[in-house]
Amino acid sequence: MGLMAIDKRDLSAFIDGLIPQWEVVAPVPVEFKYAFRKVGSFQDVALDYTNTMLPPKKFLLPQRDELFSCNPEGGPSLTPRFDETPRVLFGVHSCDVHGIWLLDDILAEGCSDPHYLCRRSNTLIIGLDCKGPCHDNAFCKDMGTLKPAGGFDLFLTDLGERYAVQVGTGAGTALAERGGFYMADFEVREEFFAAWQKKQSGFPNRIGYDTAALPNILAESYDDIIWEALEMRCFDCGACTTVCPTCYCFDVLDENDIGTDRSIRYRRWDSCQLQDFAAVAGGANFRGKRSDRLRHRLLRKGKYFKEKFGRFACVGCGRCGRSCLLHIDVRDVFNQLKG
Amino acid sequence: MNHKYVSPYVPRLAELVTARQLTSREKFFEVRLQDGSALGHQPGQFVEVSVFGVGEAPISVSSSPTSQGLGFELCVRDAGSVTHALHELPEGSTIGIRGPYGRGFPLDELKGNDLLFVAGGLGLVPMRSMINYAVDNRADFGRLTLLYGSRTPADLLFADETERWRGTPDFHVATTVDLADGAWTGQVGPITKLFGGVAINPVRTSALVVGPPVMFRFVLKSLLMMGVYESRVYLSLERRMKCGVGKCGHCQIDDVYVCQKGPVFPYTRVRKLPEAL
Amino acid sequence: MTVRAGVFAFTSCEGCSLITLEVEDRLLEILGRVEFVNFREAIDDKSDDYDIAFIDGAITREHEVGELMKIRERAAILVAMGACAVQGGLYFLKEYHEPGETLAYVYGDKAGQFDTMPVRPVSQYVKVDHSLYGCPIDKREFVEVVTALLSGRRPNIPDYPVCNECRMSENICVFERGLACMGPVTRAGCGAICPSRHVGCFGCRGMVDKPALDQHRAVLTERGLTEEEITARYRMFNGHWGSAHEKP
Amino acid sequence: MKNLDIKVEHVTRVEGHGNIVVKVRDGRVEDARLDIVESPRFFEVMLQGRSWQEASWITSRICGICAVTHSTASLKATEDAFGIVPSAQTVLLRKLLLDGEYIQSHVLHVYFLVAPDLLGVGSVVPLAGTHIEVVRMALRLKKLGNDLCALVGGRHVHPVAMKVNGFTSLPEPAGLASARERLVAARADLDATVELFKTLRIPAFTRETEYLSLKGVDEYPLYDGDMMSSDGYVFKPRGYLESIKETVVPPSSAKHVAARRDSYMVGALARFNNNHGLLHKRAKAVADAVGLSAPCHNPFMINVAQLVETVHCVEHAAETIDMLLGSGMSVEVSDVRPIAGRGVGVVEAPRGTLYHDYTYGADGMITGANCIIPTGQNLANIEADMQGILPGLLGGTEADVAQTLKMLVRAYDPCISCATHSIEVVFDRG
Ligand SMILES: Cc1cc2nc3c(=O)[nH]c(=O)nc-3n(C[C@H](O)[C@H](O)[C@H](O)COP(=O)(O)OP(=O)(O)OC[C@H]3O[C@@H](n4cnc5c(N)ncnc54)[C@H](O)[C@@H]3O)c2cc1C
Ligand code: SF4
Ligand code: SF4
Ligand code: SF4
Repeated sequence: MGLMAIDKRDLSAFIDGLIPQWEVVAPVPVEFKYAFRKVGSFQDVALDYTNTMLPPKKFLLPQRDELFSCNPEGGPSLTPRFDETPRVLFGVHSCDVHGIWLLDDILAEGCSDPHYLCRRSNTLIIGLDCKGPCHDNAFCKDMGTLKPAGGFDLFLTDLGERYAVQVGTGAGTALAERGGFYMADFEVREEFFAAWQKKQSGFPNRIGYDTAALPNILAESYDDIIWEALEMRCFDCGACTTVCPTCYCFDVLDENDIGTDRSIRYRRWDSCQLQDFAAVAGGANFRGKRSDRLRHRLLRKGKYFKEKFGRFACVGCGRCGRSCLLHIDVRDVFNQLKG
Repeated sequence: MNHKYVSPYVPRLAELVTARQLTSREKFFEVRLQDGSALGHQPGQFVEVSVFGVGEAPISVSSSPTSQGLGFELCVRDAGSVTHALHELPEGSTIGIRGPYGRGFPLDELKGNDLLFVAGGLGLVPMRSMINYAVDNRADFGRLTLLYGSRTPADLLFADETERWRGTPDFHVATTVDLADGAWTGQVGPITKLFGGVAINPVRTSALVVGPPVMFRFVLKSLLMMGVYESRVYLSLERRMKCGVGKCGHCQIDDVYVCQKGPVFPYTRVRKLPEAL
Repeated sequence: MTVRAGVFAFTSCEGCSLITLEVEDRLLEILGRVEFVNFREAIDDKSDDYDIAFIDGAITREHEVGELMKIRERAAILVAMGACAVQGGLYFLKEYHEPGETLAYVYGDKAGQFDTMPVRPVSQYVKVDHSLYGCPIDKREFVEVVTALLSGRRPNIPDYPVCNECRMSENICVFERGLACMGPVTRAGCGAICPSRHVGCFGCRGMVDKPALDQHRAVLTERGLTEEEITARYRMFNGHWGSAHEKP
Repeated sequence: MKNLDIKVEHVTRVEGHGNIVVKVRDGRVEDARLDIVESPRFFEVMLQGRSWQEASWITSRICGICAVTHSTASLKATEDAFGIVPSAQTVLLRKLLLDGEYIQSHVLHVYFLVAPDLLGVGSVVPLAGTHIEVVRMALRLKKLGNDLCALVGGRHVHPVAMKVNGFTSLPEPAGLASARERLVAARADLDATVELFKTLRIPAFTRETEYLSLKGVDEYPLYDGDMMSSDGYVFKPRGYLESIKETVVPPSSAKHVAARRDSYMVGALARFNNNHGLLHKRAKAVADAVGLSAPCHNPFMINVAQLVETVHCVEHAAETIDMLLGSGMSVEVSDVRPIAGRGVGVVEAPRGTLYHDYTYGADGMITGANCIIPTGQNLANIEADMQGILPGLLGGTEADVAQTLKMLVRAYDPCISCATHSIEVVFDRG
């Protein structure tokens, strides 16, 4: 869709204008890091933030997601739960926009997931371009996520005095009609193009080969000793999947209310890196070896989804590598496999 | 409450019509959907069974779609929270059912073939669905053979029915146990021991295998040695499952969701999945 | 359904027993379902007829063993409650000192009149059906165990490390603050309360079933802890943790 | 009744294990004891060889009900040893935590452990049937105390955010502001409690004794100060060993503690008697309303004094929050350099004065430790009260005698689980 622009001084009014109608979520500083939180005013937003601790997926696929409640009286009767809170995710970097875009595909595919889709359809996403690599281990350029390609309504790029605004959807157009936005003229387009050129050259490549080869490299490395070597560096804590914008595996649990016998079935984030993720009642554990679990995660990131959706399930944000106490970094592993 | 979204995670309500102890660990249930509709399953498919306030577990449908009953049948081993709670429920209780899910046995491909059923332990539960389907559509299939292995004689499931199958024309049934007791006069040893005693025509035979994970490798070897075509071997694989609809990630074998593409797989597919066996 | 329950304290600070009263929001509802028939801190009545026994405290004396066994015989379900009952807890620290010197230090010339035996978790003597971990136990988890037992399911108690919960809470890892942490090997369920307040986990909930001990040691070493410091950390709450790891 | 043998095993509704033993021969009280049958736990030994960072974590586990006070005494002992003076902000936050602990502990004691006696039922459970509003009120007040502790210290039982010379992290101002609202709202519940207390019949028994507590200067003293006796002398915390003596008294139970007389009392009534002038005016009004005036020599009035202190702590907590929010909290650098030497930390726990005394090596490792807990200090006094009250009771039934003695012991709020030096005694039943 089209390219628009908004003057910087008008952004604050635009965002504050959304707050009465939407729950506005944006990056805020938490000591020396950042997190997506509900904000009360544009002032709270950290515009120049580096990659948040958790990705914004927590607002679309919350850690605890209630599926339905069960009232045993007269039935029982089951009531599905859907979260229809109108929400705006503001300030999402392009890697995280890619993450959401991938979740959109995954959760809509096959038997679609209405709990996600309901939240998603009530959520507007306003992206914001980062200006330089946020961390030493970010490899978004290699994973092709420097630039948003879908999954956003508006996407802002800093041009100094104003932002260029890519409009991704009809809902984005409607947002832009709230005022402050104007069609990009020739000058804005030139500046926008220049900014993109600058961004592209400002980000280094951190994988030593063209990632188009990644699925094949991973396929050939299935039995590589590298997986065994990683065994001794992993705790099975699942930090890596928790912080990953494209991980979505979950566990399903029942919870009872002690007073009333009512129960709630909910799901919560799970991790394929935990020891019992694939264990069954008979005692068999189909991925009992740590190295097998690690390989599974890496293959999902670099091969399986690429083959299914044409996009990697890794957006190169580098969060997993930064969260791992013994420094298992997807990018390093990708590099070593070719080495 | 008419919502524009329908959640696949919300089960349909069903009644536990009968509950009968089969062995010390397994119970047999007849289940009827509350709205009176038929489950509409294929042999080899499974359902997600809910005990509200306890949880949900994937359980194979054990009855054949051809069976005359009003509902469908399950056979459940007391193995943990949900299965234990099911065992404790009195007849008439309300449970939840989602599904049927997954891919069952490929009926069209099997038609006209001799069928060799190989079942270990609880594997007979889903296999029973297919066996009774074949018995009820006897003309569609050639020779039928069931090889069934169990831990002890006391663990043998569906003894009456096994006898009935034995009496079906051109149906050969052989059983073995790992640990015999005094009264047992039959075979003792792993299921592969039964292969020596069966006469099959490998080129006409489709082999269906369901059992515990340790069983597959040895059975496959025997089957291939007997000359059964790889393309005519079907396996039903168990995995941890939570959602049943290809989302939660637990049942994945490499990039394949067992709840979507399985639990029944042609061996030719499984062979390409390093994590499968 | 209601159940009869007893709360019994052996060698402990009785903080865990008190936590059962700290669920103020749910206490009346719990009392509607759980009839406490033996609970010295809260009630006068004493009955030997109960379905569930909650055990607070480690076993440190001969006569406690007998009492514990009697409780086990009577209760259908026995729940070990808190680090002392589950893994011997902090009191195990005394086992790193000579027994004779220990008594003499506290009781001086009267030391001869006292006796104590090695600190042991409840599971050393009787079968434990469920464990509530932590020092003290977590009140939400107490409610979870009670509700799960009432509805006939296994309580949802995590078997993954605190790190998982810690990342979920978007804590800044205390290693990044230059502190040391037992989180990578410690069972989650406390909501990573210590790291949330910028304190390294002390491992009070005991270890996950299969802790990655070598890896953890590697992290601590990489962050500059000496062997002695690492051992001190492990001893604090996990001196008697499973026979394989006794006395690190 | 000429001969009487009473053995009340495991006095219920106290924390810890205590047995009351009474022996009367020919109308003469031969023995009246409170035996502690708690297992010895050897904290003084466990502390040896552990570092200054861990001391408060370890000693918090002495007692689950007054873990905040143990942590506080421990931190003060370490700071005393290292010559550290914590910031005003740290002191305010610690005081706020103490207020929270007092509210939770006193409410628990008054409502759950004592009120059933005074209302003539076996526990708080039947009260839920007969006095549901009272129970709801008690739960609300107790939760307020708990939540205050959780806000500042991370949690009530074994707080996590307290450390030497500071706090590991600070409470959110918004959390403090909402806690303040709840404190103010709690006045209604406290007023109702006062009305309830006016209707309760408190046994009339008096025995004059010595009262020890911290001495306040410009504030009702819970956190610090010199030690004072109602007998008119004061001493420095560091010099406590010259003023009070611990003794193992075979074959009697725990270590007894005495000052200049044979026994003394610590706790709410001792603090009230010594410092009542420094109470918040609302607390003073409550004392007047329920008929508590200093000096009071009735040990059963300890519970009334606890109610008065609860009112004080609610007001004090609200004022402390005002100070914290008024000055604005800031993250402070807490520099700690261990030096060899000894330090003493004295704090008023809900049930009385608590002493922690550590000796450190230059490496910051503990080489020696001593902890004196309130219940140990009160033991001799409880027994003296038992001796004093018994002659007047002998006309009643054995059950009545036992009930009154149990009430007396409970009135002291004995936390026997923190009687670290306690031992089991085999005794003669006549
Ligand atoms: C496609 C498919 C078809 C199936 N068909 C059948 C069938 O027809 N009949 C049948 O009986 N089964 C069948 N199963 C297996 C069945 O799904 C499992 O037995 C069931 O999921 C167990 O669920 P549960 O809630 O009862 O056990 P859970 O409570 O989940 O426990 C499972 C096991 O793990 C152990 N465990 C797990 N976590 C803990 C913990 N924290 N502490 C202690 N123990 C723990 C338990 O002891 C138990 O043995 C099938 C499975 C699949 C995938
Ligand atoms: S795998 Fe790692 S680098 Fe890739 S998207 Fe997930 S967290 Fe980011
Ligand atoms: S602070 Fe501790 S528990 Fe949290 S992530 Fe770091 S190591 Fe794990
Ligand atoms: S973080 Fe560690 S020490 Fe703290 S409560 Fe949790 S398990 Fe215990």
